Amino acid sequence: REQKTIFELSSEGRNGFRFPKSDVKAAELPNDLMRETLPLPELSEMDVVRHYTRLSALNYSVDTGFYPLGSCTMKYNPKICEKAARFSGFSQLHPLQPVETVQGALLILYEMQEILQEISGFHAASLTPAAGAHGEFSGVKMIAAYHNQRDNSRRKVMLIPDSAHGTNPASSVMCGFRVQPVNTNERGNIDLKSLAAYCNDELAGIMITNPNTLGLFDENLIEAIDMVHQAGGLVYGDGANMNALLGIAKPAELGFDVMHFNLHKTFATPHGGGGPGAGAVCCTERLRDFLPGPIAAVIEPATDELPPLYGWKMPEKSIGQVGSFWGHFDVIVKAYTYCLMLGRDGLKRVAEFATLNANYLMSALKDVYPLPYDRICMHEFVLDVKWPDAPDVRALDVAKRLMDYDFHPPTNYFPLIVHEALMIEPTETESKQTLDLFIEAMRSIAKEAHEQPELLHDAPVNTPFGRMDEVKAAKDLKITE
Amino acid sequence: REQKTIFELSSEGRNGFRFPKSDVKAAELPNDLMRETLPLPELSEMDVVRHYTRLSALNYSVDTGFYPLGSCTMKYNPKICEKAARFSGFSQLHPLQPVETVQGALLILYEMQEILQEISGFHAASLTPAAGAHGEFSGVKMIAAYHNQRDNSRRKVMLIPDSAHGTNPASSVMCGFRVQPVNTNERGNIDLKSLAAYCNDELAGIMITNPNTLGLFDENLIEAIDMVHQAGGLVYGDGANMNALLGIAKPAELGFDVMHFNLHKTFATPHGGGGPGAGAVCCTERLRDFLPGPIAAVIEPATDELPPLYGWKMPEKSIGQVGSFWGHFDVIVKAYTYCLMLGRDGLKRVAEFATLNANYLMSALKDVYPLPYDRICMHEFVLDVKWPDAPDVRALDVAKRLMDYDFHPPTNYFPLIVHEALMIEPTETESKQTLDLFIEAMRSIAKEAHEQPELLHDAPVNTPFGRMDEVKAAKDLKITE
Amino acid sequence: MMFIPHSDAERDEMLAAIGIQSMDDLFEAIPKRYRFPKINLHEGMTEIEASAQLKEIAEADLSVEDVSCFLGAGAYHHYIPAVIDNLISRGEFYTAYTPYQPEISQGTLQGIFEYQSLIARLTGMEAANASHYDGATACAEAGILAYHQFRGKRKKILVSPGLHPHYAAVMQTYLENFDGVHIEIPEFKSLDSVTPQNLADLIDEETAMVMVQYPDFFGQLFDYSEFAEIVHAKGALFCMSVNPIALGLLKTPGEMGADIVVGEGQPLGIPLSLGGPYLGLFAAKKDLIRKVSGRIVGETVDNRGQKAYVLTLTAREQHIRREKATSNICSNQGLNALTAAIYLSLLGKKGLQDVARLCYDKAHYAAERISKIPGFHVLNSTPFFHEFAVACPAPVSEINEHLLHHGILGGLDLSRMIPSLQNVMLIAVTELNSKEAIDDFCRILSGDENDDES
Amino acid sequence: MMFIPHSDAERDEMLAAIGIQSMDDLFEAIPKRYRFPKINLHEGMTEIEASAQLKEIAEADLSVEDVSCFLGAGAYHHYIPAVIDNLISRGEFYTAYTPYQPEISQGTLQGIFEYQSLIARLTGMEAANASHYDGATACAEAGILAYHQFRGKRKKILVSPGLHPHYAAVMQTYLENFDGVHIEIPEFKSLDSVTPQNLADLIDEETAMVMVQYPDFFGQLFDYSEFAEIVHAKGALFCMSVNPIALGLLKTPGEMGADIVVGEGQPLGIPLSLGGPYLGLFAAKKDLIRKVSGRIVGETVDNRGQKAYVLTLTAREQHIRREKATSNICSNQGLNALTAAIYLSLLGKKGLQDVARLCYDKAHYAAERISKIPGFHVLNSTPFFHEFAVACPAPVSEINEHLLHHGILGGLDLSRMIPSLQNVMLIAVTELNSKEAIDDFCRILSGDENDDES
Repeated sequence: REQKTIFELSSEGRNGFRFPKSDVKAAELPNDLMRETLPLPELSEMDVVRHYTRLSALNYSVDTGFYPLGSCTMKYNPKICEKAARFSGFSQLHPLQPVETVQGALLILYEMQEILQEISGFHAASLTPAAGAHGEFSGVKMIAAYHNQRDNSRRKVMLIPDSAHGTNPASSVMCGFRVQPVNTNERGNIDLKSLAAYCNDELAGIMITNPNTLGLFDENLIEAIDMVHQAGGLVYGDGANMNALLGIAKPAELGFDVMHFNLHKTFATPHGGGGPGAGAVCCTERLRDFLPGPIAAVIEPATDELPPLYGWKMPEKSIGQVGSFWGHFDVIVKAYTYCLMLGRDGLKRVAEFATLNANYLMSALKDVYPLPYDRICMHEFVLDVKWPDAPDVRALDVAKRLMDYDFHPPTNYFPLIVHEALMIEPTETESKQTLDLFIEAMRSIAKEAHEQPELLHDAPVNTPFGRMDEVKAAKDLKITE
Repeated sequence: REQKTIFELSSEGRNGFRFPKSDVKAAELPNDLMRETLPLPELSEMDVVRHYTRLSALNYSVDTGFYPLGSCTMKYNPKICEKAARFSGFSQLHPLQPVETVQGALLILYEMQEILQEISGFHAASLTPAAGAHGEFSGVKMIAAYHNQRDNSRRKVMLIPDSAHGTNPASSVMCGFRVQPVNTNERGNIDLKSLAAYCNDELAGIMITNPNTLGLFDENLIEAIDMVHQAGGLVYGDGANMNALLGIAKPAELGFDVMHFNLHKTFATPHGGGGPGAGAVCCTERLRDFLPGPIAAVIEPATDELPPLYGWKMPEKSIGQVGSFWGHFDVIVKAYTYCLMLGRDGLKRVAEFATLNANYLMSALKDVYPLPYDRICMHEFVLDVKWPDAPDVRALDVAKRLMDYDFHPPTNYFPLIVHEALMIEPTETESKQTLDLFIEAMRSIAKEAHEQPELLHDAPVNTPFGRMDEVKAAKDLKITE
Repeated sequence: MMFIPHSDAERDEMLAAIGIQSMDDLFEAIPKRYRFPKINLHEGMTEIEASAQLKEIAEADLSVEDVSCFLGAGAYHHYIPAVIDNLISRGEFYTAYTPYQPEISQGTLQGIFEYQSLIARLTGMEAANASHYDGATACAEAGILAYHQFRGKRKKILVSPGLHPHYAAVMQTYLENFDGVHIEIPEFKSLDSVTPQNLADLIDEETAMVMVQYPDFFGQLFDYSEFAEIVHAKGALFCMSVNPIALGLLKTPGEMGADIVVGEGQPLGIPLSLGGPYLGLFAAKKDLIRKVSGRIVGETVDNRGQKAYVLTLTAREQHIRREKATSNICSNQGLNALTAAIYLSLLGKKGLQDVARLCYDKAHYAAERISKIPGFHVLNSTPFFHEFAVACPAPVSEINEHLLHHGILGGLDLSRMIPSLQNVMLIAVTELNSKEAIDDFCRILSGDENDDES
Repeated sequence: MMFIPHSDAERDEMLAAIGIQSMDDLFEAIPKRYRFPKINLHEGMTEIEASAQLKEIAEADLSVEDVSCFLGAGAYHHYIPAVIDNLISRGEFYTAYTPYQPEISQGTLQGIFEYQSLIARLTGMEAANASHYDGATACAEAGILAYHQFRGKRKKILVSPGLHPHYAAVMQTYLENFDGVHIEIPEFKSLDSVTPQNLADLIDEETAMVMVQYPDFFGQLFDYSEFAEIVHAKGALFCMSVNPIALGLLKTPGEMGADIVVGEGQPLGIPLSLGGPYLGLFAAKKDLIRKVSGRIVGETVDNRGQKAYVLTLTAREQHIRREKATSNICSNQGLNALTAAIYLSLLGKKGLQDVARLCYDKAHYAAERISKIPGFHVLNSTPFFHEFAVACPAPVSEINEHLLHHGILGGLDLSRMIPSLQNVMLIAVTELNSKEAIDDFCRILSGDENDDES
C-alpha cells in the first residue's frame, strides 16, 4: 500500500498546469535576487490526481466510518455546508474589501455571534480565533487583561483540574500564568477541598471543562465557580464539550465568565485531517471590551427603508488581533448553515441524542470493561482498560484492535487521571445500528483480550499499514524529502 | 469487503432529506390512484454518504490507475471540464427554453459541430446521438434513408469486416440491413477479394473501423472504399478509434461518407462507469439532409452590431429525432472545453503520442507475447496469448493477473479473429513511467505463465474481490432486492 | 503539452526503443496525400483562459436557478441535494469504465444493482435494467422488445396521443418501416379525448404493444388497471411510460398490470442540462427480462465466498450476439443511474412521498389560481400531476415573452409540438415553485403588474 | 430529525437499555434551575430553504470573480486550478481527524510530509512543520521560539516596519508583556526608509530575533544576505516572512541565511474567503526543529516493513507537556496545507516560475503605466513583487469608491493601517489582472472614462 512520493513520481520537464503567455512586456529582473534552482516536483495533472486520490484511500474519515473519539465530537459534516461555503459570494471575498461590498458576509458573522451568545447565555462574542486552542488562548488572555487593567497583577495563578485538556495549562502559560492543578474526587467532580486551598488573592481564575473530560457534569460546578468568584478569580469554560449542553444549560447562567466554542466540533464543520477549525470566544458583559477583534457590528442601524449597515468594530480594550484577518470565515459559513438548519429545537436534540448515544454505549459495555465513574454520563464516557486477569492488555491494544473491526479507536490515555483510559464519544449523528456494531466489536475484543491477547498485541492487521516504529521516526528524524 | 445494500442499511422512520412544509393548501387526492406502500429504503444523509463513499473505494478508475483498454480510449478526464459543465448557465438550462435565453449553450453546440467537421473533413454534424452506438445507429439509418429516397430499396446488404465491433452488425440489423462479413487478410487489412464478391447492386454499404480493431491503419482502405463507392454503396466510419487520426488524416478525405465520434473516448469526457457518453455523427454533403436533429444553426446571421442568433434546425429529410431532447449537452460542454484547451496542435499531438505509446508498449512486449500482426500500429495493438509451452494459460488469465499488479486488464477476446486476444490501448495521457511499470508487469506475468501458471489461474488475489461465479449469476438470476 | 506528460527526452527515448527516427515515421501506413491535413482550428488555450471564456459563454444563458420556472414537458426542475454532486464527483465513480471486470468494479456494480432494485420497487415491477439513454429511447426499446416478443408477427404498436410527442417521434425513428412495423398514434383532438377508453378500441390482434404515459404528457392521471386487462385480452404487451416522482404517491404500473415500464429518470436528481444526459428507466415483468436490451447486473458470489455482483445475461448483448443482438446498446447512463439511486436512497420512502405531494398540491394550487384569471381556462378535467394545460387568451409565445421580462420562464407553448393546440400553455409546477412565485406568475398572467418592479 | 438518525422506536429501545424513562432523565446531574433554558432562536429549516437563503446572502456580496481586483496586502487573488477542489472535496481528506492513528491515516500523513518537503524546498530551509493558522500567528510563533531559544534571557524582538501591520499586531498580542518581552518596531517614516540598513542599527545583545518580510508589505525586495550576517553577529535569530509565490523566482531565505521562515500560504491555491482560513508557513534550520511548535510528520516504517509516516516529536506538544509545552497549538490547517501541496505539485517547477514571473511583469507594467498618470506617483524605488505603493492626488477611499462604480476593486488605502500614509494606495497585481484590466484601471484613475460604459 506504500505510495511513491510526489518527488519520486516527478519527471523532468513535466508540467501539470500551464499559465497563459504574458500579455505585457517582460520587466527587468533583479539579477542578484533570482534563485538558481527551484527543486519542486514535475508532474502531470493526471499524476497529481492519481497520487492524491490514492493517498486519500489510505485515510479513515467520518465519510467512511465511525469515530468514537472522546473530546473530539467527530459528527457528520453535512454536504450542503460545504456547498454553501463555496458560493462565489463567500469564497471569493478579499478580506480588505470595503464593508459595503461584503454585507452578506458581515451579516453571517454578526448573526453567528448572536447565535453563539444565545446558546451560551454570554453577552458578546468574537469569531476571530482560528481554532479551539486559539479561542482558549484568547479567553485566558482576556482574563489576564482584565486583572491587569484592575491593577491586580498579583493574580498570576490559574487553577486547572487534573482532568483537563493539555491545552489549558499551555494556554495559561502563554498568557503568563502559573498553573496550579486541582484534584478530581472519586465521583469525578472537582475536589472542593483541593480548590479551597488556592482561593486567595493570587488567584486569577480557573479553567473548567464542563461536562468534564470524564464525560460527567460536575456536581460541584456551581459551588466551585462560586468559590472562585468569591476569591476574585474568573472562570474560563473550555467549550470542547459544548455538544452536550446545547439547549440543556447555558454556561453563562452556570457562572462561567468566558468560554470558547469549537465550531468544528459542536457545529459540524469538518476536521480536515487536523484543521482548519474555528474557535469563537464568548464572554459576559464585564469582559466584552477585552475580546479579540475586530468583531462584526451594526455600524448604521436599520431604517424603515434600509437594512442595517454592518461593519467591523474593535472592542475598546481588546487584547488585540489574534490572526492575520478576521477569523475562519469559510468555516463560520458552514457552522452558520448548520445552525440555520437545526434551529432552536434541532440544537437541543443534538445534545439529547449525543447524550443518549453515550449512555447507551456505556451501559452496554460496563459489564465487560472497567468503568471508573459509574453514573449517567453526558456525551462521552471513559473506560479504564485494566483487567486483573489480562494484565498485559492495555488501552492501546484495544484501540489498535478496533481498527481491525473497521472502527476508529477512541481517544486513549486521556484524561491522565484514568491510567488506561479509553474515552468514547459517539456523537448524535451515529445510528443505533452503528452503535450496536461497535458494542459487538468491543465485547468481542474484550473476549479476545482474555482468550487470545496476541490478537490485540499484533493488531491492526486488516489495515493498509501496521503499527509504526515511532522511536525510529523521532531518532532518525526525517521530516522532509 | 462485502458491503451491505441500502436495503439492509435501512431503518424504519429514518429520513435523509427533508422537504419544506407546504406553503399551499393540500389538494384533494385521487384516492383510487394512490399507492399503498412505497418500499424504498430509509437512511440518514450520513448513511448515504458512507455507503457510496465506501462503494466507490471498490472501483478501479482512471483517477486511480492505468486502463490499457483497447478500443475504449480511457484517457485522463481533465477536472476543469467537469467544473465548466457545472456552471449554472450550462447545467441549469431547461431544454425547452426560448432560444434567446440559451444563446451560450447553442454557441457551444454550433462550434462543437464545426470543430468535429473540421477535424474529420465532413460537411455537417449532429450532436443528438447519446452514445457511440447511438451515433452508429443514426449513421447507418442515414444510409438506409439515402438508399430509400433514391428508391434503391434492393440495397439491403451491409458489409462488415470480421474484425469489427459487435455494435456494427447490431446497428445494421436495427436499420433493416442484412449483414455480410468481410474477411481480414494476413496483414490485418480488408481482404479485397472477399470484398469484391459483395460489390453488387444489393450492396448498401460497408462499415469500416479505421484504424481497425487490430490497431492497424488498413493498407487497402482507399481501394476498398473505392470499390464500395463504385458499386453504389456508402461507407460508414466507426469513429471509436478516432484518437489515432486527430490531425493525422481526415476520414472524409479518405472517402468515408458518414461517421460517428465517441466524445467520451476521443475528447476525454469521462466514462461514468458505463456512461453517459455522447456520440456525434458527421457526414458529407450528400447525406447532410438525413442527419438526426435538431442541430444547432445560425438562424439570424450576425450584423455589424449583433452576434448571430443561434437556434435549432431540423435537417430536411432527417431520419428524425433520436432522443428525448437534443443530445448530451453536459458531455458536449466537457468535450468542447477539451477542444478549446488543446486546439489545433494539441489535438494532433494526441494522436501522435497515443500512437507513440502504443508502439512503445508493442515493441517492448512482442518478444514475450505472440504478436499476430507485426507492423507499426496506430493507437493500439493486439497480442495473442497462445504459448505452445504454456498451453493452459489463456488471455483471461493474463488479464486477471494484471489486476494483482494494480493494472486494469486490457480488452480481451476481441477482436474475434484473434482467439486469445489482448487488445492494448495506452492513450496519450499515460507517461513513460507508467508504461514501463506496465511492461514490467506484463513481462513478469509472461514468466509466471511459464513457471507458476497457477498464479495466473488463481488471480486476482490482491483485489477486494476474487473471480466471480458468472454461471450462478445467470442461473439463479437475482437482479433486484 | 496539455494532458500529455512526455518530455522531449522521453519521446526520443521511446522512438529509439521502437526503432524509428521520428514521430512522423509512426504514420507511414497512411497514404501520403491524406497524411497530416491542414486543420483550421484556433490554437489551444490554458485552463485560466478556457474557464474565463466558458464562464462568459455560460453567463449568456438564463439559468433556471435565476428565474421562476414553469417549464416541464419531460424535463423537471427539482431540487438536487448537495450530497449527490459530492458523491458522483468522486473519481472512482465517474472516471471508471463499464464494469466488465467485476473484481475491481464492485462499486459501480452494487450501485447499479441497487438502482435496479429501487426502480423495480418504485414501479412495482419484478425486474429492471441498468438504464437506457433517456425516456424516449426507452420507449423505442420497449417497442423493439415487443417486436421480438412476437417474433415480428405482430406489426402494430399502438401509442397513446398522451405520450410525449418527442417519445413518439423517437419510436418512429427507431421502428417505423422496420420489417413492416407500424406505429399507430390516434390524432390528437382534444384533451378530453386523450383517455384509455378512446385508445381501447384501436387494439387488435395485430397489436404487439400498447404504450401510454402516466401521468400523460398533459399531466393527466388514469387508472389503467382495466385497460391493461383489455390489452392483455388482445394478447398484446402493455407498456407505461412514467414520471418517477409521481410514483412517490401513485398506484404503480405493476399494480395496474403493466408488462413493461419505461420513463424519464431525470427528475431523480439529474440536472436539466439543456436536455441531456438524462436517464431511461426500463422495468419489466420477470419473464421478459431475457429479452430486455441494455445491461443487467445480477448478484452472485466470488471465489472467496463474498456476495458480489456481475453483469449478467450478457449473452443477449451485441458484443456476443453481434447481428443477432436485439439492440446495439453499449454505453448506457451508468453515472446517472447512480445519481438516481443516490437520490432515491437519500429521500427514501418519506422524502419521495413528500416531494410528490408538494408537486401535486402546488400544481393544483396553481391551476386553481389560474382558472380564476379571466381569459385563462384550465383544460384538465381529470386528476393531474406536475402539469396541466391552460387555454390562453393570446399566443403562448407572446405571453411567455412578457413573462420573461418579469423573470418568469412560462410554460410550454403546446403548438410547438401539437399544432392544433394554439394558445395553449402546458404549465409545470414542482416543489421549487413557491406559493409566492405562483402568485406572481398569476399576477403577471392577469395583467396586474402594479407592484412589480422588474 | 436533521442529521440525527434515531426513530422514536429506537430512542425508546435505547432508553430502556440504559434503564431510564425519558430523555430528560439523562440530565438529572444538572441543577434544575439551569436545566433546559429558553433558547431564543428561529426554528430550523430544510436544505432547500437554507440554501436559497444563503444564496441570497451570498449575492449581497461582491465576489472578486466579478470585478477587477487590485487588492492584496496579505491576501492575493490567484487562479485556483480545478483539480484542487476536486481532490480536497474528497471526504477521506476533509472529514478525517488529526492523524494520531497512523495505521489508518497515511493519506493525511504522507500529504503533510510532502507539504513539509515542498515548503522546505521552496524556502531553501532544512525543515518545515505541518502549518500554523496563518501568516500572522506563524510570526508570533517564531517570536515564541526565539524567546525559548534564549531561555527568556533576550527580551527584544526587532520587527521591520515592512512587516504586515497585522502580523506585527498579532506578535504583540501574543508576546508583548509576556515575561518582559518587548517588540520593537521602528516608526514608519517613508517607504525609502524601510530598508535592512535602517534596521541593522537597532540590533543589540538583547535582541532575540529580527523579523523582516520578503517581499515586504510594500512589495519591496532586498537581498538580506549581509543583513543576516549582522543579525547573527549579534547572536540573534533571523526570521523572514515570505510570500511563497515570490519564491518561484527569488533567492531563498535559506540562501540568505534565515534561521526561521514564516509566511502566508494563502496564495498557494487557497480561496480568499474574507481572510480565512489561510495557512501559516513555518520552516527553520534543522537544529531549531525540536523547538518548533505545531505538528511535524516524520518518515518511519511499519511492522510490515512498509515505508510510512507518523506524527513525530510529539513530546513537544501540549497534550504531553501540558504547562511545559511551548505552544497550545492543537488543530492546525491540515486541509489547507494539503491544498498548498496539491497546488505546488500541480504547478511544479515550471508553473510556479511562470506564475511568479507573470505577477512580477504585470505589477511592473501596472506601475509603469500608473507612474505616467498625472498626479499619481509610484513610491517604490527598489525592485518589487506583487505590489507597490502609489501616492494619489486624492484620498484613496474616494478613488476606490469611484473605481468600484466601474467594477474595479482598487488597492488598499494604506492610511487604514499606517495613518501617516494618507492618500497612498497599495496596489497588488497577479496573473489574473489582464493587460486590458490594468489599462482600464489606469484609464479610470486618469479620469478618462469616455469609452467606459459601466
